Amino acid sequence: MSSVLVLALTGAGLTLLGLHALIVKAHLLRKILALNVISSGIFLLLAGLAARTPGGEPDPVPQAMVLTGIVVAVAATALALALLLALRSATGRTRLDDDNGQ
Amino acid sequence: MLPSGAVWTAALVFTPLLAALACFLAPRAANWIGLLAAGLTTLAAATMVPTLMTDGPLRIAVGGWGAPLGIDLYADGLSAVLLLMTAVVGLGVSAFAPAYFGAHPQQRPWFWPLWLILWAALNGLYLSADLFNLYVMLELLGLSAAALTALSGGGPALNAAMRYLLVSLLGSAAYLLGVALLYHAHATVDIALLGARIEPGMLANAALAVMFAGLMLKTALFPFHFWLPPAHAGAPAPVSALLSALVIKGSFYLLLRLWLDLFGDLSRLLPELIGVLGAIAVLWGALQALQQQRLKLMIAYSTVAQVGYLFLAFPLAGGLNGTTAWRAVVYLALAHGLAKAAMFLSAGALLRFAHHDRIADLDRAVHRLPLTLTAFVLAGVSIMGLPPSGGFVGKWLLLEAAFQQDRWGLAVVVLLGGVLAAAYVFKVVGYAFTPTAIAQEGGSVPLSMQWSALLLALGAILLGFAAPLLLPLLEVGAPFEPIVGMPS
Amino acid sequence: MAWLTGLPLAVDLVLGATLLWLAWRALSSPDLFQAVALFIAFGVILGLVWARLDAIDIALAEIPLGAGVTGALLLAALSQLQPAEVDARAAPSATEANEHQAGQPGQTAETADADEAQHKPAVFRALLAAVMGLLLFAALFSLGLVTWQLWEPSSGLTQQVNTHLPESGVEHPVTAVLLNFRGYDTLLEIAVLLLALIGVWSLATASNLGDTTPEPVLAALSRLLAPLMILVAAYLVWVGAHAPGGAFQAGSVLGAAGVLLRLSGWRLPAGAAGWPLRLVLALGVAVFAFIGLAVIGLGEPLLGYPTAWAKHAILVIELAATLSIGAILASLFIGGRP
Amino acid sequence: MLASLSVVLLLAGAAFFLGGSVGMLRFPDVYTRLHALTKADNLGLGLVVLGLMLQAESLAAVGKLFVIWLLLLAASATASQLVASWAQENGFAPWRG
Repeated sequence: MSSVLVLALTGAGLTLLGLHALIVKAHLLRKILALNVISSGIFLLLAGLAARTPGGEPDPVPQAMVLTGIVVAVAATALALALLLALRSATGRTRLDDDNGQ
Repeated sequence: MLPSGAVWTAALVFTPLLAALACFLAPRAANWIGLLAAGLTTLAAATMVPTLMTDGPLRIAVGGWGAPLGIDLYADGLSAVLLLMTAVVGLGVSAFAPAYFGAHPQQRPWFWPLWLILWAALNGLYLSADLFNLYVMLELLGLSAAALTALSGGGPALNAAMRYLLVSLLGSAAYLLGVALLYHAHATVDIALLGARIEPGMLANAALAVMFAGLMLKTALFPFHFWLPPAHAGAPAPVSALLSALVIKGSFYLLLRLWLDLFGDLSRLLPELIGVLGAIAVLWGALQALQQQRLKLMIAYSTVAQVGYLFLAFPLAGGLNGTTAWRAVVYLALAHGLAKAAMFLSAGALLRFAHHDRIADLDRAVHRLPLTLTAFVLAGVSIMGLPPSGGFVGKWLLLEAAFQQDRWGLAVVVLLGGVLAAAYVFKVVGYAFTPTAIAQEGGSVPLSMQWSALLLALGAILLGFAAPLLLPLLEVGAPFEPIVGMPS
Repeated sequence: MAWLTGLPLAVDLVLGATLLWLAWRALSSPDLFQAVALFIAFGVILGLVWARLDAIDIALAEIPLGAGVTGALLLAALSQLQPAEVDARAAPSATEANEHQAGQPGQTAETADADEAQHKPAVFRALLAAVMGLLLFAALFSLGLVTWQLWEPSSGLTQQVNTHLPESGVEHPVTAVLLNFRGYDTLLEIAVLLLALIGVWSLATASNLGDTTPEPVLAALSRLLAPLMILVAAYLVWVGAHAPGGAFQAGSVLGAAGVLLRLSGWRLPAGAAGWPLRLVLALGVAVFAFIGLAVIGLGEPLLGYPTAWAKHAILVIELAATLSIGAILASLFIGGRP
Repeated sequence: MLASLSVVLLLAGAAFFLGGSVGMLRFPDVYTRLHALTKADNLGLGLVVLGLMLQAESLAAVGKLFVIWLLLLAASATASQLVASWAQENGFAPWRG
């Protein structure tokens, strides 16, 4: 049992690692990677804890939720990458422009 | 015979969703399909009102399973008024869009499916009682909103859309983390069941922290507002109207629901903190709006300020007559939706006329576009909170709650925010009466664009008279009463 | 599988540490190509972790979707961005090198991130980094503590799912949750995929992939693999009713087949690139919604298939969804409008 | 008997994988590294698959394992061919002593 806890805690670590990179890294491709790491960490937490059922058969509901989440993450990544390419062809930049009013 | 609750709830989500598919399949007929869908969705929202008033709040088990195994839909007065506001604004923007995109034909075939999916997501959000289903709705909402922001292309819009997308994804990820914690603690994601099972403790606090952080980011509460002005100002006018009037209300509604049904008793400190942030947002957003040279940026900063008002209810809710504060901010949210949509649509009409939105160069626009300027001023009246507008009713209720609890600081913020709003609205009106040195040649503006803005602005005013009708509707299912204290 | 659960703690520690190390390297390695390659490796290891957690369904989706499709999308985007990144590698002062150093406050401030460093003094930056590090550690600590607190056996909704499994029309619990108990989520999830494609098409004007002549060996392999992959996809849909598998796993295999065919030089016939393609793309949501709404006419609730033909309804929905998901994923990879 | 033969085969396969990985890390250029990867790993994979076949519960499982082996052979051969021809086109000279 406790060995699966290790993986759930890994999920927590991945989430924070991704959050750090999302804030610190400027390149947009890196930010997109960071968001994917964040969601992977949350999925690991969500479905990892599903393995703590007493019977040994994991809870199918969080597993189905993670499947949904993976598909949503792929969709979001595809849209973000397309936006990045459009931004790059319009402005030549691959990072966000910070000086628009704020 | 009126259709049953099951039918109109299904219609509210599936009419726009299927119409989006139809627009995708037949892009040439997109205008007609979109308008038809807007009409039908508004009709579904309207039929919901009598059903709710007679039968009370509605709970539907999708697939017949029922929570916690299945997903439940739930509609009470709070969902109903927001669904109605979405329908009215949606209808207005849909009426504005064909003429607007007539001048941008390459954007039109994409606007319709994206907007209709956004509408389906909003309706689904207001109807859902299931935290994970709400996550999917949030993602549907965020992705469609970001894609719409990028619609006009060009560096600034794409930059704003990219930032918006990243913020939106981070916000929903934080929300999902909270859902994961709550599910594993209480074996359900149904809001009502969770409300009965949740207990104060570290886990509830952690879920509250991540979910509120994520949703406040999405709602653009100060200091998380940094992404909003470029996104709302850079998008095409009808999209700006949707983003400012509708999209941020979606995440605000979810915040409100979570607070009312799950987290309300957990913290004494957090509501005060949220109230302070709201107050800063009201004043800072209005001051920024006052300094803007561009009309659309000014309206966007005004949204930052108006979002601040919505959060002033949190510190008041726990005190004497606290439910009045909730009623007040919901009313403000409705009024802001109608008025802000009208303002952005007016700005769109002005842009079409003058090909720019520099406030200082409006050059007697009031003589050339009287309808549009009337719309702008009427919307401004509601934003300022002058009688008899919807904004006035909201602010009046908010002041009433503040006075009853002797929260003079909050009352001063409410009044000062109104004065500042008057300043930036009249700045625009002033320039619209002033001739500039070089007279401008304006293009013609289709009447459908002007009238849709004017009707929405009139709606914001009429909302002030509609209080006797809307406030009872809002009470259906007693959304603001504490669940524990309900008489059995 | 009994011996798997008996595996020592060490395996999980190694897997967890590998995941953290791969994620950290993917987010900090100076070369973007390397970062993407490491991220794909991260996805594959994550797939192993899912298998380790007895989440075979997720593993079957994670590897083709999380590692495969996401990796392919990242690589395709990177090849478009490439010219600038090559420059960056040649000149250390350019974008990527800066970005690398921005994450390491210990390095000299002069060469650090150009956007940030020139506005703010080094002390301020160090302070900011310290505060952020502290906050992140506090967050990690509390999240870890909460996870620890949750660590007591709990069956969640397992009982409820098992009780109602016979009424669901399928025998595999995850498929029952996805297609029946929480089918509403799944319907909207396919809509999210379609929405992403509409968004991508609204941004792009031309096809993103260049029309280079394909490698003959790749072309030969693709022609060999594509029919096999279609067969595998069909098998996955069918097997999903009683074992791990289903529309999303099958759809991602189908999408990969589309990507391979495209890479080997195959093009959609001109007549099929218009509304026939769009029809296939929209089919999943349309069929799912149609069946979900049609049952209301029979007096059932929304998306409530009568038990008698739930099995068939789910199979039809899954087939339509598989076709759409495959087509959407392949179109997302290709990028531009056909 | 079968079980111990299977273990021997699995260990031998793992040894080849290890050798291939060391080769990939230590060999001087892209072409020799490809050699290490494809040759040693394909053989290692063959041994692992053979070892697993001995433990399989049914004939169908044996068939599936065999198909997996064939597919991976084809995929790794194609991938290494693509990498090598890309390297050649982009002027990566082979290592000469």
